[in-house]
Amino acid sequence: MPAYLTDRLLDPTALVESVASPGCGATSLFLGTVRRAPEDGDLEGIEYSAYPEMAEAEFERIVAEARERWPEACIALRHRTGYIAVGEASVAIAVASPHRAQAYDCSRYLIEETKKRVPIWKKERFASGAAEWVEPMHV
Amino acid sequence: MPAYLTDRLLDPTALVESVASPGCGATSLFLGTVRRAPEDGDLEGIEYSAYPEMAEAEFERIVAEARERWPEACIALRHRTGYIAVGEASVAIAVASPHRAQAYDCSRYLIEETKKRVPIWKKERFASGAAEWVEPMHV
Amino acid sequence: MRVRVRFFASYAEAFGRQEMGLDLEAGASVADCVAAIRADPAASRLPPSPLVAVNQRYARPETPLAEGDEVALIPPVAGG
Amino acid sequence: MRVRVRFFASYAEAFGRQEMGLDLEAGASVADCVAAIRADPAASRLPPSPLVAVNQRYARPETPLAEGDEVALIPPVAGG
Repeated sequence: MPAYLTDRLLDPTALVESVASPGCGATSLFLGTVRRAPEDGDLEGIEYSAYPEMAEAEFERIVAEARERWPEACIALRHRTGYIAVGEASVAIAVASPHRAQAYDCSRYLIEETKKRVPIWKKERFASGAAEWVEPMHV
Repeated sequence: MPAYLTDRLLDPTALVESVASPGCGATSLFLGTVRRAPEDGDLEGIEYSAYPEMAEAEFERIVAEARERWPEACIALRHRTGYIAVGEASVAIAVASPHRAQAYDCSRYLIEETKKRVPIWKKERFASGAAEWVEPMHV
Repeated sequence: MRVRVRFFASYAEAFGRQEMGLDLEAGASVADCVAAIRADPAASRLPPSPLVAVNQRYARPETPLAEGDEVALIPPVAGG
Repeated sequence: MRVRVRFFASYAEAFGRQEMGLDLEAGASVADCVAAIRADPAASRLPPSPLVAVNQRYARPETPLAEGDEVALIPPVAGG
């Protein structure tokens, strides 16, 4: 399966290897990591939850769209759920293709659509014990 | 040093970790790998050679330009020299930044400029024993 | 007809549950289903037009429902 | 004045060497240096306007040279 949810650590090298083939000269790996900006105070990590059946169905639809636009791309997409500490990756997208423009563009498409459409939610966890749902503005 | 030549295997995970920081939520890793297209016949690998002093000076200039355009980006760039077999990476570029647009755009800039400007050359090696310089069209 | 309604994330917290069964008139639409859900006082937490998925796919308010459908109220997504 | 000329990749093969010293008149430019290199029969391998670097930086034909400069003839680059 090219795209799924997981509760395990994401492994960049394994993901890159999973899409490699002799005909592909370019691989793009994107990692989204839990970030603590200066305004985030004592943020320690984020709890990710999902609507798993729909998230995986939506991943399949997004990957199918990407394959239609970039038929030569090999795609692997993983999204973690559960608690993820600052600095750890929540999402990893590897795309290999014969030439680099396809790899960059396809990777960008996959992350943009994932963020827009896949039913996954974040709850920020602070050292103080406070917890807050992340409510994006693009509702 | 953010950018240099090496004769060692490129390690995606190590490179990604080298640019990580808590304030960065996005990491883009680009790998250029030696590719065998159907028209390449019995290509086994490519011998990379460089003008090392100038290649590293040019890398420094390219990285300085990228930092001016994307001041928040953390950059690591490695280019292998010597013999590289089909499927192995010849170049790896890791960029971490607070947000993903910077990481993608900065990575793309670095690979495009590297290919245009850095004095590195390729000689294709075939199973037959034949060897051929790669002469790009953009002379 | 009966549908299964699912709540997630902040909506699950607001409603104090993750799912419920709901009886609707034959031919009811997604909008009718949302209107029925609004009978619950916890529904004040819902935006004017919440995102809805039917059987794991985003659906429009006018989409007709069928017996046994899974209707999910989707809070603003924040993956990645 | 004397400059050091370096050849790489296909040019090094064509010239059968990786470098040579070259005596030029004071005030000579990159173009003058390339013209002097063309005295070598191997120079038929060079394109009409080869890329040249002076002291590890790309230089234009009119760039003036100085004693001890490192002038490199750069074949079409193919990195990445």
